[in-house]
Amino acid sequence: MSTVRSYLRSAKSIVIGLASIATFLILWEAVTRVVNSPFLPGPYSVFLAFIQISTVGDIDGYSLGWHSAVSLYRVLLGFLAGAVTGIPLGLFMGIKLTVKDVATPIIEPIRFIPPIAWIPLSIVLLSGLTRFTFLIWVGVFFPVLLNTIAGVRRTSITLVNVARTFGADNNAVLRHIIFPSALPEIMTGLRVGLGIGWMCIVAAEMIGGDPVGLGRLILKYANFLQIDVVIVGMVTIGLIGLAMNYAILLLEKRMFRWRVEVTT
Amino acid sequence: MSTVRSYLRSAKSIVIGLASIATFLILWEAVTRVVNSPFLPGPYSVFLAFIQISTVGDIDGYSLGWHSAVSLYRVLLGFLAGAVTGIPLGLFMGIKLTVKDVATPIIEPIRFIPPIAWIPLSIVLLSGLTRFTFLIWVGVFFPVLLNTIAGVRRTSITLVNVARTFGADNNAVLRHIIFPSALPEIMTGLRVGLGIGWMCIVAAEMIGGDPVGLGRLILKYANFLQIDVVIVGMVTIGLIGLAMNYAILLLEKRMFRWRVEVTT
Amino acid sequence: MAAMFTVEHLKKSFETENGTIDVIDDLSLSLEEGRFLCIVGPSGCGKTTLLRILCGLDPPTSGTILINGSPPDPRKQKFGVIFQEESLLPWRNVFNNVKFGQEINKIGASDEIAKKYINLVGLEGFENYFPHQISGGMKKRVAIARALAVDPDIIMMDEPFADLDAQTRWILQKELLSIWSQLKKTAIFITHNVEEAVFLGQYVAVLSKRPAKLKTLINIDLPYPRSRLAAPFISYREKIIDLLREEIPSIS
Amino acid sequence: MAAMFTVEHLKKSFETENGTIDVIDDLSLSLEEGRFLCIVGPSGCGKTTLLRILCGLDPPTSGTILINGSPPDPRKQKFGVIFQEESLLPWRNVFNNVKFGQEINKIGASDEIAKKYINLVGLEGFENYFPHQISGGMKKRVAIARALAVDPDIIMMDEPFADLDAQTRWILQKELLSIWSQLKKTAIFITHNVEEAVFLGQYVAVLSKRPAKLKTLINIDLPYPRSRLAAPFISYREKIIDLLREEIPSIS
Amino acid sequence: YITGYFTPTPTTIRIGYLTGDLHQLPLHVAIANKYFDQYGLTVERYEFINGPTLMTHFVAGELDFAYVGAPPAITGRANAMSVGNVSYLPVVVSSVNLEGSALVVNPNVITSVADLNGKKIGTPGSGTIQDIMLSIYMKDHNLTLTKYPGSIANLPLQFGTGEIDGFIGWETAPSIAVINFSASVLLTSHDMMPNHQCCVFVVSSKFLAEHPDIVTKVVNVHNSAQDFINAHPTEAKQVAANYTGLSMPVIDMAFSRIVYTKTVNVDSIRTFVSNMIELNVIKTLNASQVDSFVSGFVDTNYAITQ
Ligand SMILES: Nc1ncnc2c1ncn2[C@@H]1O[C@H](COP(=O)(O)OP(=O)(O)OP(=O)(O)O)[C@@H](O)[C@H]1O
Ligand SMILES: Nc1ncnc2c1ncn2[C@@H]1O[C@H](COP(=O)(O)OP(=O)(O)OP(=O)(O)O)[C@@H](O)[C@H]1O
Ligand SMILES: [Mg+2]
Ligand SMILES: [Mg+2]
Repeated sequence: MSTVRSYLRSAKSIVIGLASIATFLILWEAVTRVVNSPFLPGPYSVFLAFIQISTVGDIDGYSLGWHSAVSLYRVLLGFLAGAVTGIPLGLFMGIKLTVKDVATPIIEPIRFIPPIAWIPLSIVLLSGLTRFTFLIWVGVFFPVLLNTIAGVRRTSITLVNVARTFGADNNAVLRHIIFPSALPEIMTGLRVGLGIGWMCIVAAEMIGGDPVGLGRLILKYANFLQIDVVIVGMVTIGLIGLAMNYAILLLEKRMFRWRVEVTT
Repeated sequence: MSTVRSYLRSAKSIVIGLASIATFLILWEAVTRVVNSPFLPGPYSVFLAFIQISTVGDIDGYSLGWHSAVSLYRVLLGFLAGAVTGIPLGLFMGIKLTVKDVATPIIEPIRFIPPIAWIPLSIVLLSGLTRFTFLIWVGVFFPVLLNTIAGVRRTSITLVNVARTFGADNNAVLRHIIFPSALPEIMTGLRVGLGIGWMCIVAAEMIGGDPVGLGRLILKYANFLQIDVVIVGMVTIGLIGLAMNYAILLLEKRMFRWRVEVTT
Repeated sequence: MAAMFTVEHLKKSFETENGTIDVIDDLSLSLEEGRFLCIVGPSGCGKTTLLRILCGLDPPTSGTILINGSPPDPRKQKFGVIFQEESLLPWRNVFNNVKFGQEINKIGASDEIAKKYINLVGLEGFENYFPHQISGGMKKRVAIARALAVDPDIIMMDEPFADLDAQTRWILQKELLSIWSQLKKTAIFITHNVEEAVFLGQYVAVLSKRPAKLKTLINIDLPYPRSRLAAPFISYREKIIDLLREEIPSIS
Repeated sequence: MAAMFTVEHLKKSFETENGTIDVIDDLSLSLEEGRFLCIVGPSGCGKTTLLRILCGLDPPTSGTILINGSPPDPRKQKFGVIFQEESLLPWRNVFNNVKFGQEINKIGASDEIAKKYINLVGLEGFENYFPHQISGGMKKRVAIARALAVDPDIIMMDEPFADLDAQTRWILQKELLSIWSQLKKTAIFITHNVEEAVFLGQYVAVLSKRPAKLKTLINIDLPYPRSRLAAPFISYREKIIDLLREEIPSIS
Repeated sequence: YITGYFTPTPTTIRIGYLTGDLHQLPLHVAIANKYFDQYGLTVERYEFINGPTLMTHFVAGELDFAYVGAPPAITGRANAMSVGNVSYLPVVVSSVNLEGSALVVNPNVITSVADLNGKKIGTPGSGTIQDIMLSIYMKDHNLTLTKYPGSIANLPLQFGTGEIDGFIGWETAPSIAVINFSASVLLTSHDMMPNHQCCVFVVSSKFLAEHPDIVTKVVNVHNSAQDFINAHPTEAKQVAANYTGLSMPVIDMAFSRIVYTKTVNVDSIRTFVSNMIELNVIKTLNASQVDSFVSGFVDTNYAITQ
């Protein structure tokens, strides 16, 4: 695509994006006025709370930046753990029926268990940062795993055969054919997993400790029934997630230049 | 594959499955003995608690079957809502760049927000069963959406062209080419979404009301520090999830007979 | 109902990361209703690109294409297109692949017609096979059956017989001619086989190497059925081969 | 280092939901080192299936295949295989597709050799193009370059030239013969083009219709380079065409 | 009763309470002893996982009565008033209990109040009574310790793994820690803030205005239950054991630290409100509004105050 056209296209999508956000804010304000509940603050009071928490800090004196940094660190660790375990296991479960037979009956039931339910056990069995990592991992691992398996299944048998006739062993087939071919699904798995990882942050941060982290911020102010700050926490999580997602998307764009995509 | 061979294969995988579960139980018992904490019950005491809750019921007199039925109902509603919204929106976001541009800036940040953070707002804005449905939906929708979009992207442009030259309009292309072609990813999205939906059950059941539902059971007994019952809740969720997953897998198997799958 | 093609000053280029590549350059051509045009040209010259533009899949960079006076649009004109690459729906078996065109066309999918064309291409007994269970030539034949089963007004084929053995090829060539002559469709047929072009076409368009221009348009003035061994047939063939030879750089 | 093939009582059948389909039935064949064998047979008879078994991708249902005394195994013998279907890695550009075989082979991917074969098949300038940006014939040529670039001991090709125009085809036929005769590789070449079979092969195996048996093995006793217009050439060609005609049911 | 004429008198009332909270025993005693039936009332029970969630439902009009901690009731009321949404304000009509919390510690590490310096002490969440009480106590005694806010269910576990050196929490968590992890009680909430109000019994302002007669009945039921608990502790403990599933030793110990009383400690409530304003837990009130807020919050027509 010519640079001019792709430039216009991204300009257009930014404009559309801003317009949708504006519409969303207006709708939000309208609903707030209609419902008139102390627990449904409008965008403006959320904005004020945002300023307050970012500059002055919360009641314990932690600023929004610090909350964000701590949670980001925890989520990143869990995300990495999820990727590092989910992708290889997914590849092996995808290609080796034996691995799948062994792993499925253990993994499958586990993947439905809510992260909060893991808290007691994680307190007993783990300590410190590993607990946070574990509870985020619970959210990241399974989407990555299932999508990786799905990606492996998409692999063209012809391409595997090509590699084999050139003398590829299982390893080379995995590296040169199955992995690149499953990569789009793996990336989707990572993006979904990132979302679920962030979703698990409140569960993870329910574990006691320093009252810091965006999940803690949300819990704390939910306790005070100050929903405006709760929403500040939600929006901050949303924005950080958005930024991380965008980074992955940029990476994807570079990686998948070779794909022809369908649009109508 | 011949029926004899596929019969042998599934017999083998059942044996392997049972063996892995046995290994898992033994490991669990071993860890229990090593850690020796009153809050890490072994498989046997969990089994006893299981019998207790299923036959006698919990402290409020609700039996495990009832807890399961209520949660299952809530999860199914949320799951249906997630599928019914996620698949069509995913298809449209996949093929219509404008839809994508409008929806992305609103949807993307939302997908990182923890379900628990939605509780105050869901109480204010929704009522009754729709609250549960919404909180489960939050977990189901995004995996389904992202996987559907990924599936659309996988569609072979040649097949779309075939349909077009036969005079297909966008609708027919969607129905006859893009949807069936994206179906494997959509099914993966549904399976991932089902898992996340179940994961959200504790958050959903934090909403007040009758103390019934597997999430409530877990919360209740976590408060009493009776971890064996917490684990009964976790295992029950795992087993129900497993059964639902298995049903989807059977469906997949029927649907994707046409695929050649890679194994090594 | 057949159709009339007019192509005027057609240009097509693609933007790639390696710059712009011109594929078709100022190609003009017209074809009356019910005629059979074969297109030959060196590999990579732009034949497939031309076909895609003619059936409305790709827009030209400049120039116009009109079919009966309006731009190509498969929702208005009934095309029967056979692609060069594999184009079966992997999730449908042979029978349902053949029915696919009819379903889209809303002409009421008819099992009998599907069956008829499956038999025509010699695939009886394979109706329930999925694409991955049949051979390369069989896949091509399914695509041919699918295209013919919609009873198209315009037949456009991109090397439909390339994967077939000579014998099967000849049989299908004859079938194609008989369908075309009975129903007077307009046919555009891309091939690498010059003999095939001379056997089938009323006209043979010889394209230059990329960017494709119309090098020569030859009127094959021979009555059907043609004999491949007749002297005028061979002389047409040799003439076209000579024209092509001028275009193909001696690679290596 | 070339190789010697022995195929004995080979049988192959597939289990499908529609029952068992016999594809190869009691086929025996042997081929000395460094020989060039062409295989012809009706579409769907089992040629591709045979090739897949010969290069170790599929196990036979019964019978034995030995290459130099051991079963086919691409990790031990160096194959250069060209598949009938599209087989380029879509995420690699032309250049890296050609290098792919070398990388797998651990013979040290050499940019020069890759470049040499890209030029041989006439694709200089398209090194950075992705498969979806090149034409059908160009894709086939990339696959040919890739197979040759590993300097294989055994060349196995499944209709490699089917998508190419006659001129390009002739050029590549000559190149193939020259590579083969210089390095004395063993070559197995499936084609639908009988002329091509007679032009290239020391032997032409004519297969029966499915289930494939060896109908006749013809020794083409002509020196290279062969002239397509010479009388013995034409008589070999006609003989094979006649043999094939017996096998192909008059479809329709 | 003009309003009673227009609105048919309900016989079914909706009561919210917290999961497994021993403080809220009067409700369970009233149910077990069928006091509601005696007044012709049917109870719909709504269980909540914590006070704030309960209050969110309450202010949305989904409950008529609630057993809830004083601080969530205060924040709930303050927040609702701030947006002019005054239909479903919580109004205190009786006391549930006083005190009932304790600071338990690892006796190997901490034996005196001075030992608390520099230790990690868990609390059941920022802004809970216990958290606030600990802050005040720290300030008054010039202590510096690291507060580890968590959730009540996890505190004994974290204590058990040695991650924290002690915690402050409401019963039965302290007793569980004592019995399962040989913790010792360093301070009870009685030591820290004598007679502080803990849980309160509230009615929604709308229900109060429309059905004062029923409120009277319900308060009578509640008060009878309180009397019963104080008169028959053994039977009351059995009810507690049935509805928490906890062992009798735990219940015994916890019971000894909970003061079940009908009398609302208004001073204590006033202290909470002031502290919460000071700590910014309540942003919608200022110090001068405390008295008027508290007089609206506690309805002395029903509640016995001291
Ligand atoms: N996986 C499979 N399952 C069932 N049948 C199969 C399978 N693979 C091949 N066949 C059948 O085997 C027969 C021979 O196929 P094959 O691809 O070997 O033919 P071919 O000689 O290469 O034909 P062509 O010249 O058209 O490429 C066909 O009838 C096909 O339907
Ligand atoms: N999407 C694209 N982007 C860039 N270049 C393209 C694209 N599609 C086709 N081309 C180029 O256009 C030229 C013509 O391609 P086309 O497929 O039309 O050739 P063809 O005449 O059909 O060849 P063949 O006989 O080998 O099928 C080729 O050089 C190819 O690289
Ligand atoms: Mg082409
Ligand atoms: Mg074949």
